[in-house]
Amino acid sequence: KSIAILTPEEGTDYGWNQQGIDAAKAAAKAAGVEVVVAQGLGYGDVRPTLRELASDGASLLIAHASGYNTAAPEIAKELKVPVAIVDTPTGLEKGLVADYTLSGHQGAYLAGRLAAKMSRSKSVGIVVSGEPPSWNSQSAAFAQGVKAENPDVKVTYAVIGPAAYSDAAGGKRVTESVIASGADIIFGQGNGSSFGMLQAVETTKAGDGGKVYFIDVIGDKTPIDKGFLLSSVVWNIEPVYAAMIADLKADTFGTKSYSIGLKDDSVKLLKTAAIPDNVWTEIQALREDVISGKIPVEPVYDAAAVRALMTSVAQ
Amino acid sequence: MSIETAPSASATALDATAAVATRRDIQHRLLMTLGPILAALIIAGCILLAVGVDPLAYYGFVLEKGLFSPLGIQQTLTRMAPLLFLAAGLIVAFRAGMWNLGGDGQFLLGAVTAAASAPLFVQVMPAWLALFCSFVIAMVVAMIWSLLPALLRAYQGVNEIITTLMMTFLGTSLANVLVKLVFRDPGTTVPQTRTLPVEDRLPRLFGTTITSGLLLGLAAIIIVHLVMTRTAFGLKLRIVGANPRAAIHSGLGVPGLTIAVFAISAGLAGLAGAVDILGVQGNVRADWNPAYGLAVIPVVFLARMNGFAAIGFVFLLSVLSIGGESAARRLGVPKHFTLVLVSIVLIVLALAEYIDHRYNQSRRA
Amino acid sequence: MTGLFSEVFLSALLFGAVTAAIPLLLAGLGEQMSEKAGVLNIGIEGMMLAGAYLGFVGAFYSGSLWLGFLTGAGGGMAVALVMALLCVRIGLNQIVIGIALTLGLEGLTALLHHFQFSRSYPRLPAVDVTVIPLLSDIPVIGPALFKQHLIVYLAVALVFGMGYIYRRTQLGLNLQAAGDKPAALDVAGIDVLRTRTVAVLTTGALAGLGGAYLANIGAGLFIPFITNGAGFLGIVLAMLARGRPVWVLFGALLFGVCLSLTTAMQVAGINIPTDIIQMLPFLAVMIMLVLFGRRAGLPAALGIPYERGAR
Amino acid sequence: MGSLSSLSGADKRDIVALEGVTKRFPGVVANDSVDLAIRPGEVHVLLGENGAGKSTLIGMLSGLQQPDEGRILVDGEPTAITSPRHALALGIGTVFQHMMLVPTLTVAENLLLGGPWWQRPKTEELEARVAGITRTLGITVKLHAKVSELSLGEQQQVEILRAMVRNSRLLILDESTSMLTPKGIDELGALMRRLVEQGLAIVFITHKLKEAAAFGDRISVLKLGRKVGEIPPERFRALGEQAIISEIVELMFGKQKDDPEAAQRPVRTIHAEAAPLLRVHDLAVAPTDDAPGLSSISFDIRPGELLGIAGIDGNGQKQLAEALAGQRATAGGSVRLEGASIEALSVGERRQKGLRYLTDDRLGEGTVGTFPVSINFFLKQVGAAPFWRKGVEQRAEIDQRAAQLVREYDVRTPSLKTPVARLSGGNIQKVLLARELAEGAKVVIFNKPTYGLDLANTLASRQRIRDTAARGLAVLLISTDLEELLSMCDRIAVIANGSLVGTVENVDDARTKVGRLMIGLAA
Ligand SMILES: Nc1ncnc2c1ncn2[C@@H]1O[C@H](COP(=O)(O)OP(=O)(O)OP(=O)(O)O)[C@@H](O)[C@H]1O
Ligand SMILES: Nc1ncnc2c1ncn2[C@@H]1O[C@H](COP(=O)(O)OP(=O)(O)OP(=O)(O)O)[C@@H](O)[C@H]1O
Ligand SMILES: [Mg+2]
Ligand SMILES: [Mg+2]
Repeated sequence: KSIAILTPEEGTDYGWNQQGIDAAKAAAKAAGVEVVVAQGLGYGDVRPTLRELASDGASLLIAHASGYNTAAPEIAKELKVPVAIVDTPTGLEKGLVADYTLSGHQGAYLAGRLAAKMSRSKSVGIVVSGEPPSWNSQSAAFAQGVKAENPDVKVTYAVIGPAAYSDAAGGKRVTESVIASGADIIFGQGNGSSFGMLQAVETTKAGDGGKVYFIDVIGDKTPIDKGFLLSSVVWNIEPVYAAMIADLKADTFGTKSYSIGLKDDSVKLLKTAAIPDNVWTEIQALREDVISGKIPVEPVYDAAAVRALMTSVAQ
Repeated sequence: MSIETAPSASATALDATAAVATRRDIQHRLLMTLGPILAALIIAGCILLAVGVDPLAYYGFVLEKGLFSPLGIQQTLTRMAPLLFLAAGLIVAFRAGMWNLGGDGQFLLGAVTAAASAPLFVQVMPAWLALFCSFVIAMVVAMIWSLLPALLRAYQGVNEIITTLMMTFLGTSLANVLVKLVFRDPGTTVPQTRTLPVEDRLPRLFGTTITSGLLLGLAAIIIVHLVMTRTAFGLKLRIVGANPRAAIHSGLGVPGLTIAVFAISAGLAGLAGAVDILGVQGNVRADWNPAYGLAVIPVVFLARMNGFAAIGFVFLLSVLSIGGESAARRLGVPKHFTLVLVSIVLIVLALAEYIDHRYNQSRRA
Repeated sequence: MTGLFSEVFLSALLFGAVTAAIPLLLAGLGEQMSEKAGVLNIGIEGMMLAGAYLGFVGAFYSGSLWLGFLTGAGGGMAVALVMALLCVRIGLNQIVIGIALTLGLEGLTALLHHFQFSRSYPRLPAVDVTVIPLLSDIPVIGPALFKQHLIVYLAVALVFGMGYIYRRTQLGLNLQAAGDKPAALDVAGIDVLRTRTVAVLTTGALAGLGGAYLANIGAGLFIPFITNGAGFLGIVLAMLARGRPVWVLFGALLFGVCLSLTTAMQVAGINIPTDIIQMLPFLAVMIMLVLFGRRAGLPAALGIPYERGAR
Repeated sequence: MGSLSSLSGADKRDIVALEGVTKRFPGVVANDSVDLAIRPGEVHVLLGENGAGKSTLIGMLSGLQQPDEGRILVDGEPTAITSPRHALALGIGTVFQHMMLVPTLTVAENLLLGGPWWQRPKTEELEARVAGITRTLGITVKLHAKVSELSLGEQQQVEILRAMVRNSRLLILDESTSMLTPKGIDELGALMRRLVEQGLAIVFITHKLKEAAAFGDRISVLKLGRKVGEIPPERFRALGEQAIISEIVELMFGKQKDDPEAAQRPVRTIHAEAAPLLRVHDLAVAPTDDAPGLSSISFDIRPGELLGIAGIDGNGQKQLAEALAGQRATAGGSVRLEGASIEALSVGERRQKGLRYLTDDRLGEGTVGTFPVSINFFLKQVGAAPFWRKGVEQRAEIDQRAAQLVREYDVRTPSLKTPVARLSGGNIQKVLLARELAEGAKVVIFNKPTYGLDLANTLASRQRIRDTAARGLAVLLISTDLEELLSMCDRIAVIANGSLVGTVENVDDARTKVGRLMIGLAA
């Protein structure tokens, strides 16, 4: 019995790929099964890898990229191997296809509240390298959080460019522009390019001459932080994978969607030294409200809707 | 010094020696292809050793997973289909002296239109007809995309390297715009086109996972080879390529032929996109760009624009990319090592050809 | 909406445009020199990657950006040396080798990054800018154009330096002859292969410098595939410029400005997909070609290896 | 090793001496132990058929190639001339058979090419030097014109000038007269005389025996790479022109008495009343960047008639030929073939109607150099039966017909599959002749048909052209070689600056009349 995870990039990105791989390893260890990691597969055709992993005996294939959500279910049907895919809530099939469309929107909402509280210039920025659904929902929730905290805080939204996942220079350039437009907190989502955003934050002064802070998503970049990381919407995918393995054993695989949220800490806001304790306390209180449903946070996945939201919040 | 030709008498004799020469030639070519590949593997092996990986294990996996395992060979053959179409298109262009470097843009637009049209067509017509129509549409769209560089080259003499490169940048963006805004599947959150159901895609061969696109690709490249070498049309194109002034002098309609070359070359690139979508992928996602074109260009040169040789090299490329991916994963090398391997193979093959050429020359002297 | 476009923001956009333009400028100038001398250097993307990687390594470990530029240029030149040996000295097909070098360097730098930096993602500190007095006080333009790192001014100066070389020196004549009629250069007593080698190595150095700029100043770090096709843009720019360095500068700036325009429109909340805005520079150039397109003045012997006395 | 018999001839006075020099190329021995002595104050003429190895010899003196065997002595010292730069440093200046100027640079820049790379071109210095040289040589050059704007003759002058600017002690001219007018040739002869009087040594290669006899001091004859004879200056002076020519002819071709070039024009009768086959009226072509235009060109050619076009090269001859063939757009006027207007027709359609054009640019546009000889025969018939059926190549038909043409036209080729560029110029010319004279020809335009050909090939080509006219075809013969026109044509028109300045019947005093027209005087 083994499970396999396929990721588009190397699992060393303190982000999507690394979280997926780490979670798969942890879940496998907990369940006492082997794990095969196929990383850095890119966004092309993964059918060969899927078939090979299946033929090597993997009993669950985790296709950890939205780009794999056509290929993986097809291979599942072809070879009768269960697969887990993302960003396809409608694709469930019992025993074969499970979806784990994850969204840290609840966490992003808190991050928005945090940003609005802490912005000295009353202006924050969102920089993304692309517009996949899970990022869109976080961008939207972040903006909602900002506005909920203080409607006067300006939210600036910028996409680096098409297929700019590895455009670190673009990330830096766009982030610098957004900072120049007044933002002193950047909510950044991107793979390789997020390091360019981090670099911009580290090397550019805010309008008031002070520090610009960075809020990251999915991973925890603390090990490489130089004191500019304000927080991160950290995901923990392990419970999801653990539940999948359990469902496989219980023969309920493919009957339900998995999600992550604040409730079980599978989404949480990273506490750093840059966050004052009183602010953190307030955020923790808000967390409870979100969990209890007192503050409803709905995910918005569509890029156009997100942009529309930004335009309306920008005004 | 100058040898008189004794035509009718020696014609047959000449042919006979030619046949013998051809057999030896094939042996020689095989040697001159496999030898360099071996050398390249040794060089790449040193890099592997340097990063602490056992090269023999690596190559073992490459061969096993790319060539000798039933699964691997099926994957390899499937991967070949779009590459063959692209190579066929490049053969036409390069033989006619046109540097169509816009293959990726044409490929993507072909892919997007095929992906957009096929799922609609299958709802109203038999699957085979739907596939056929999608192929045609993909081809036509790619042809249209090449029209501007073709016209600029034919009537204004604007260098096509520039225009096709720019059209490929434009085409890549346009393909994304089409996927995101025009042909987007409303049923998914991810921007992608509607998915063609697996059962409506090109049939697979003999119960394997090999797509019948492989046969289409083989047919395309062989037809192209025969047309280019055996027909008047192919000869005209080759004249335009080898000496455009001679083509004008000989009364060939150079502008028309130029446009034809672009159309055929782009059409084949569009078909490459279509065969990949209709045979394997089923849909196109936003920002998808496998950039096959760049990898196929050197292959076509190394094959000296010979269709059969190109088939061999495309096969090699597929084995390396399928097997390399697998081997890298098993041994913990980043997948990018495959790029290094392909690069070394290309350079060593080019060097070998040079040495071979030199050797032949000095032998004749 | 007007409030969005503060002076600071506008000058940041312009600053960003310049930053994005410099690597393209250096790559384009380099490519131009190769092409002038008759070598179609498709491997320039690989040279930029080598420059980006080694430039970053040099700057990161030494703490000196200038040393980084030096190692970056050296890295580009090392790749160019391979190209010169294979394509100039022994006349292998320039397109095959160029593409092979690009693929190889993509793989190699990604590999090295994986073993070296993929856990630590080191980043460089902020760069020191050289402020040009008076000019930098001009609103908007001043801070964008005249508060740049010294290398930016040097790169722009290089444009005019190249123009001087091409029009006013024997070397310029040699380069042009090497591209247009190498045999004539040869019988005039100048070694064609040496001339072309010099041109290719210069290309490598400039491309490497462009890569180093991209990594060290543009991004402040190195990640795999960081050049993202900048080398191919450089080829397009060089071909469009028809031998004039100033046109490379204009072209590079056009691309830079279009990139910043993307950001500006988004910040202004204008809802156009980035894909469409990114098509603008290419569209502009294609339209110019359609309107004014004539035979691009590419050198007659471009891409053809030279061999003395061959026929 | 070759014979070293004339080793003792390596005189102290020799600037350069070759001893037993051998050079091999794949499949050919281009030079076979050649001995040669080159002395100051002498014009040393090198003669030999196409492919005899003359240019190869020159290549070794100019540093382009190194001998496989034997040695070269410079000032008595064995010297390996390793590069063109080295040759220039030794004072060896060469005007190559093929143009060696950069077309996109100006004349001045071309002359300056080769200076230290870091310097600014020393244009002023050059202008002063050129002024001095051109004054003594009596030529003028446009220093600041682009080379591509010059006529071939002007380019050749620039090349000679370049050799002079570099202070050459030994000046080598490889077929430098092939592009010049009779007047230009005479001037070049006078120039060479002045130069050798200044103490230079000159090596002069030509295919024209009259030039050899008129300008030379010493003659060496090469045959199949071997030196087969030499006429030293003493003997040269002792003999008259005719005697020298017949001696050369004997060396080159074996027993033969007279000057073979001096063939008399056979008297032919042309039906004056016959309707013209080709009728050109008021033809005009717009000038382009690199070519002059044509204006009000009118002439008729009747069946069997041979009309010559004389003129200094670059006065619109090529444009005229191309306009007639349909390769160049016209700006007015009419062209009628057998009374039917053909201006609107394409190149291919004109050929269909029987209009044939034999280009002067054999490798540039006449053939596809890398294609086999066989295919080049049918370059203008691609797709036509019986060689192609339903668009598919019929190898057997093509090879059979090609073999027939090879025999008929005596094309010397290793095989039908040989790339045509490997043939010598003369043999390429035979391929073109065969192609243009193929069935259906009515009007044939020959553009410089004997340019660069050796004597035997020249004579053979001329005979073909005469035969063509004799078959009742109309022939337009464009040539810069006045002798050729006078020996063949019925009438000669003179072209200058893109228009016909006069037409002369080829009778007794045609030579003077044409000559006067060419230098701008009325006939
Ligand atoms: N690259 C080559 N390889 C092999 N043989 C060649 C090559 N080039 C020329 N030849 C041989 O050279 C012979 C004569 O060619 P060459 O070009 O020297 O003629 P040429 O001396 O210039 O004559 P012409 O005055 O007619 O042009 C031919 O028989 C041909 O076989
Ligand atoms: N670079 C080369 N490669 C192969 N063969 C060559 C080369 N150069 C010359 N030859 C061969 O050497 C022989 C001599 O050629 P060369 O050009 O010296 O003749 P030539 O006497 O100058 O003829 P022409 O009167 O036509 O100029 C020819 O047979 C030719 O094929
Ligand atoms: Mg010669
Ligand atoms: Mg010749």
